[in-house]
Amino acid sequence: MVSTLTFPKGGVHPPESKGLTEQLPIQVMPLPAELHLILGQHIGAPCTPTVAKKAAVGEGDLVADVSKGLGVPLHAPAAGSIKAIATAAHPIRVTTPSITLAVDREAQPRQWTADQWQQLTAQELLQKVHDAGIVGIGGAGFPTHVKLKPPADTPVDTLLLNGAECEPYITADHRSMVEKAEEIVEGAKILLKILGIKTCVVGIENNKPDAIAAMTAAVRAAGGDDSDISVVTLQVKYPQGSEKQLIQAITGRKVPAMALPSAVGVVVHNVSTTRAVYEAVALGKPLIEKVVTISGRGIVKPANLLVKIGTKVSDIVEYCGGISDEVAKVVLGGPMMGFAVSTLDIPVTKTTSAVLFLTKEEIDTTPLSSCIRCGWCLDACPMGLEPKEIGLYVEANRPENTEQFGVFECFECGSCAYVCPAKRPLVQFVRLAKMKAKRS
Amino acid sequence: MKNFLTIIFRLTASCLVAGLIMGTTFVLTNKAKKANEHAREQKVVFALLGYSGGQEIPESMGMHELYRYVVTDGEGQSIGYLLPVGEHGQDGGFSFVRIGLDGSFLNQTSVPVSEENVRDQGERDKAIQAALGGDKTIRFTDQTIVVTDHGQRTAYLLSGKFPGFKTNIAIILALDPEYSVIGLEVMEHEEDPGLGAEIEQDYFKNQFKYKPFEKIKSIEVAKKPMPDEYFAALEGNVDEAAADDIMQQYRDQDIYALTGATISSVAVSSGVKGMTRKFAYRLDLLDNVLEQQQIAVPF
Amino acid sequence: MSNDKTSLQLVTNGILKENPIFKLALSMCPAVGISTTVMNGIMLGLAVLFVQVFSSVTISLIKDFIHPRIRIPTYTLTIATWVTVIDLTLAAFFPVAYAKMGIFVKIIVAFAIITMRLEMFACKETVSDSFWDGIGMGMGFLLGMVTIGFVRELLGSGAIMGYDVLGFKPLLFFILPSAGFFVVGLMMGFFNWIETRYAQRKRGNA
Amino acid sequence: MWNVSVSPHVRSPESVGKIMWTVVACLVPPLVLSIFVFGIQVLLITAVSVISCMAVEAICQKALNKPVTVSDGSAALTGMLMAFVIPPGVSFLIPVLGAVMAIFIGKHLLGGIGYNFFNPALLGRAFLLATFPVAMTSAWLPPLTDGAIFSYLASGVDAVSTATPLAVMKEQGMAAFREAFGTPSEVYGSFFLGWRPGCIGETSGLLLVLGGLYLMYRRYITWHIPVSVLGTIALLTWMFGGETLFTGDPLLAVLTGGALLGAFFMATDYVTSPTTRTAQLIFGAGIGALTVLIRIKGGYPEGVCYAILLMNPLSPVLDGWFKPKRFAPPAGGEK
Amino acid sequence: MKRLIRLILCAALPVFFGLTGAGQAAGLVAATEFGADNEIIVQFNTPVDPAEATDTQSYTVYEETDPDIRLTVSEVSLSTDGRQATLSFAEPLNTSVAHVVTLHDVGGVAETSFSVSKSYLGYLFSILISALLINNFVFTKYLGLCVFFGTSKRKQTAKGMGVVFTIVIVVAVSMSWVLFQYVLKPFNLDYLQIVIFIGLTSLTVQAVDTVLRKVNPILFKSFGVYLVLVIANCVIIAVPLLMASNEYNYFETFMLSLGAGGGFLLALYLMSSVSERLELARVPASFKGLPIAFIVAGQFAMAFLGFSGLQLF
Repeated sequence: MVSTLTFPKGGVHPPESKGLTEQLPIQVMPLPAELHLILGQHIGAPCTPTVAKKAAVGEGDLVADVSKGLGVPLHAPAAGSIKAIATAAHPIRVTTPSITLAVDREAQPRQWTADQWQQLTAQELLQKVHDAGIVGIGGAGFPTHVKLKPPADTPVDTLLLNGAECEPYITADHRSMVEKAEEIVEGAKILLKILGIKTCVVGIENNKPDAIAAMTAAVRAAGGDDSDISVVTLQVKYPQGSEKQLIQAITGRKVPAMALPSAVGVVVHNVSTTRAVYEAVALGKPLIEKVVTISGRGIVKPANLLVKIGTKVSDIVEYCGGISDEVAKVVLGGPMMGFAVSTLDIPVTKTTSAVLFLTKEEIDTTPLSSCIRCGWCLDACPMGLEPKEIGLYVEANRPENTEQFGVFECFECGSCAYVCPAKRPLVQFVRLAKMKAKRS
Repeated sequence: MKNFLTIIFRLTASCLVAGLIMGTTFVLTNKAKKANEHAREQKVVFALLGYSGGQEIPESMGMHELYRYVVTDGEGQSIGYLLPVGEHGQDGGFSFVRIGLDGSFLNQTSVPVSEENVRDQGERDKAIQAALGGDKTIRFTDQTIVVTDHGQRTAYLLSGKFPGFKTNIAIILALDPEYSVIGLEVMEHEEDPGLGAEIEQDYFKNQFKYKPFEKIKSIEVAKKPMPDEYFAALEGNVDEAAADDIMQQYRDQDIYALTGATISSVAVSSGVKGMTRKFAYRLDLLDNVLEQQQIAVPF
Repeated sequence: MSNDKTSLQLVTNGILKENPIFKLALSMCPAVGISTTVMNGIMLGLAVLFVQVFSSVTISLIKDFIHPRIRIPTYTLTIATWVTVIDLTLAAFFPVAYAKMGIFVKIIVAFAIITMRLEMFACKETVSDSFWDGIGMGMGFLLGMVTIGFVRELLGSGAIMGYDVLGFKPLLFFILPSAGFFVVGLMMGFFNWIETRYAQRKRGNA
Repeated sequence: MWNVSVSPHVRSPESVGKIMWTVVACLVPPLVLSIFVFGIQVLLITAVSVISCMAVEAICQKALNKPVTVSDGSAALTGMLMAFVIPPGVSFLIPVLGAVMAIFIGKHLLGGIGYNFFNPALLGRAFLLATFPVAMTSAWLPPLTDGAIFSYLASGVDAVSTATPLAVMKEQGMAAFREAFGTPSEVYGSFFLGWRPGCIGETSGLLLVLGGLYLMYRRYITWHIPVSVLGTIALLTWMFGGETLFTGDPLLAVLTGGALLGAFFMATDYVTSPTTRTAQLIFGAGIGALTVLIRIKGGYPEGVCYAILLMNPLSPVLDGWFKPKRFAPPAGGEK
Repeated sequence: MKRLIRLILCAALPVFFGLTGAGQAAGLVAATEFGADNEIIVQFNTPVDPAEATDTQSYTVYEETDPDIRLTVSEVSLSTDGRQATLSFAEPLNTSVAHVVTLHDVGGVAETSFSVSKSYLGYLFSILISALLINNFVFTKYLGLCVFFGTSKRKQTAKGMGVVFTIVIVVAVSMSWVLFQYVLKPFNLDYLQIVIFIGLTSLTVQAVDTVLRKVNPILFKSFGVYLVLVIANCVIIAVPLLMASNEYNYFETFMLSLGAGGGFLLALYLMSSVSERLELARVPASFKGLPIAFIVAGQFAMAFLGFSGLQLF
């Protein structure tokens, strides 16, 4: 499957390391004893609890809702009772308000009934997406319904489904595409209807031939209506899964800095998000569980697990047979953009795509040295920035001068830091520069 | 307005005072400057002739300066020499002798100029121009000193300038009556220190010493290391007799190039070659004319 | 403004605290260009000393006569006059040394240090204070030049004041003009370092 | 406790040390050949140069209270390159002094690795050339023909000095060149293999090219700088290097002097060369043009070193002029 | 800023082209030039008779300064079309002086003389390049350092200072030339050089200041600050002194001042672009600021040694 489709500038080829979980079918993880539902799951305002302590809830019941601002409601992933509404550990924010749910493991799993979504209007479908609490599963967790309402002045003509999954290790989308291709295609049709357009392109990197085959077959099987869905093969290159790079790779259009994809007539959704949309609209099932890749050489049994939102990493570790002593770093998300955590006592959120247990051999701990101006970061940066200059300015304590290097265009893909032979933490420099430059 | 006038007045006053100070200094120092410059040149010249240090300069020695000019008039170009006339010891004044390009005598004009003023190019040019009349233009080219002892010529001193590696190199060259080199002094140069600048070192410039005219006429530069004994002799590190021996031994050799500064070495040796050859040619012509026309000169 | 400094303080101020070369970093051209020997340093230093003192005294003498609108032109005129005087004198009596210094004597006229002292000091102070200030500044320059010249002559030609002391030429590089930059830069850095060390020790004692 | 440093959590296996030592390794074959061509003292000079550079680096870092990073190989590389551009017959003191200039003044006073503007090795060479003009321009040795690599060490090198091909060409003309080395077509082969007088490192064009190609294969350097340097030298020599226009010998110009060494190993120095491709092409072309200018019109027979030194400070300028193309600037331009 | 540079260029171009016009007079000889070391090449307008043209007796050649000494023509070769003769001499020629060649009885012309010299335009150009690069006033003559170090910290400042300086120096030196040529020299007032030159510079600065203030206040705002500094720059006095001691004519003077100004601009621009990077560097504390600027300037000076001995024409 040779393909030349990719974004032209920058990018790196980190070792894929997907072999650990690539062939493992999605396993359903049994219910844990407790679930921790973080109220601020994603970008936007945190939710406000709508249930009281000790209240009994059923699977899929609303437990928290947005009171104001951008956001989506939160549902109980399983039946049980509210144990506490307090603070809990959070991967980035240290602690955060959350709901603790004592799971009733005896309760019968709820049966989700199929609906005839074709009869609903776009507006009604959109409301369903919102009510199901769907956010972008692959990335920063941007509320999906907002993305489906592009500004009136920038008409959209193409829907892109992001199946690139360019981060090493992660295979959650890959397995979803292989096993649930029909659902994804169905979801795509729902999205097309909401957007009121016909064209949809699914982009998949060519290291997932089985996913490409499954998706192509599903698209062919689902044909017959007037929608125009196609599957394209992309070259393997990181960060292909970044919105701007994917759009450029498939359509050749360039999204200007500080603009949304709709500015060039495109909306991008992750394949897993699409599947969540399908479940929400066609089955009425809110976003309460998701596929998470458990990988790395530090975990005994790597797996692609379907877990309830709020499951603690420690429970997952227990289910996967524990971790070895050699684990040096635990990362939530991919190795390029995920964040390292210091405890396993944290829950899976709607945006967690993987939990990686990396051993010393897999990570690099060489201390940083001076920039030698090799310019490799310039070659690696997909946005055409100069990370070395940003780093030098930050290091010289002048982060406020970095705006000239387009620091705000950086989406922190980590390509620069990956290639840097001086092992400079360029992403960290950029974050610092962003903070300081914003402040000034 | 009053303000303006004050400014003008005060500025003028300051300028006048300043001018006065500078003018006075100029008048006071000008003579000394010329005298010192002449003395410096004189010192080099005597050193070249072998009267260095505290050695007495014999009374009988005379120095006679020849100034060469190119004269252009309606008919073409000719060469003019301003030279002292009369017998040695008496001040016969100066005469401007013009010679055609082919060596034939054209005319002789007496130039009223004092010994003092003749050294100053401006004064000298003015005097010659006045003597020749307005239809001719003159251009000074070079000057030569003829050294005599008891009326006999003992040496010629040539000053010349030629392009070196970087800028012009100015030298004074002393020749004996047979046009063999007596000595060479580098007056000005801006060659690279450690490389071309070595032309002012004894071991380079003394190589020209004793080279006969026949050799100088076709002298070349050899790019090979200088033998140690020759180096010692040139630098004056061996006693005089031995040094003379060695110098004689190498008198028909080419000039050993300075290591790493071949261009400067070649520049000096071809400069010396050119100066000597041209001078020999010209002096023969001049002597010829002086003899034919029976112009009495103190040399 | 009047000052209560003694003549000695004025002189040491110019030599140490406000050394025109190492501290004020003015008139750097000769410090780099011709500081190849101690002798050059002394000659040019004396020339600067002369111009500085005479200009300071002159300006101080005529400070009431100078119209404020033409202050700077008057300074320039004064300096140019004294530079011409020293230039002619050196040319007449020290032709060899003068030839070595090239046009550096003449460009004393454009030295910022002299104008600066006239503007900041001489036009406000008494004649004697201006004299001592001029001496201080000139001496500061002279000593700076001698120091640099000493280092360069010793390292470059193995000699001091023209007398061969080492018997060989250690590093020809130092008599090349480009070395002037390095020597001045290194010495400045070195003096800064000593100063910080000194200040630290003082603070440590206190 | 686990490592919680910021993303990315995986790093490419390359490191500064790996790059530097690889370049050093690429310079070893020319060095070995040089030992066979000029004798064992070449190895000693190189060793002195490398060791003194590393020592000066360690001393500087200790004195400035910085971590000692001698093991990253950058000082060793500087030492190696500096040894490569000095004649094989110089005294052992010379590289030591060069090391002080290169590492202390050229690098650590300016803030250490990454902050220098001039290639330290070449700065060291320029310093040596100014300090020891005679030794640095005349201590060339004729290639050994009998393979007796200890002979110069035993007999001393003073008596056998010779001239480099470029010096002969410049000072004595093409006729003398032919007499000393043979016609250009005859010398291509021997110059390419390394049998000619010259600097320690400029002997074999073949080994230098192979080393450079290996660095390209490893993606440590790109083709831009070497190709533009050598291309410009060849083109301009062809145009102006002969007695009339368009009769110069481009191949000879590339093979002689340090052109190959400079193009592959010195001009490509990361710190002192520009980072964007366009800037690199212009940088290389500038080096080529200055090289030919100095060779034909200048005061030195060989111009690569000074050409690189002259272009080095232009790399910040070029980097400023030729920024990488941004993905897509904000609509309506920068504010 | 750009407009100013363009203005300077526009002023320089006519001078160049005006000079190129002055070629050889029409007639038998079309053009002459120095060939290799010991050759003079003569181009004829019409083919000439080989017998006449290859006879060494048909030519007399002498250096312009030595009309009495004939150079021996050892051989003359004529190109096949009969339009180009190459005169070979026994000895290499001194190409720095003009050579006068006289033809006798060639191509039906009894006698015609012409002078062969290196292109004057090339000579002017070499003065420019020399002042700009080879003898760059900052890096190889070590002048103007105070202002150089003072204004080389920011690129913007450097460009402003360099351009203002170039304009002032060209104007001031031109005026100095007129005054030197027509007042100082004829009246033996050489000793007033320093006062006159510095005075003219002050006058130019004052004039530029006044004119700019009136004509273009915006430009004045950005450049006005540098005007004061121009006067404290030794280069401004060194250039007219150099002009006086070399006895340059106006074109040469113009080129010298343009080169000096341009060289200063170049040095400032290079140093400033380096300085901006240097600010980020971890320079040892004692060396921050001026000391390191000196050391970097020293490294520049070392690199500029590469131009030493460069002879363009």
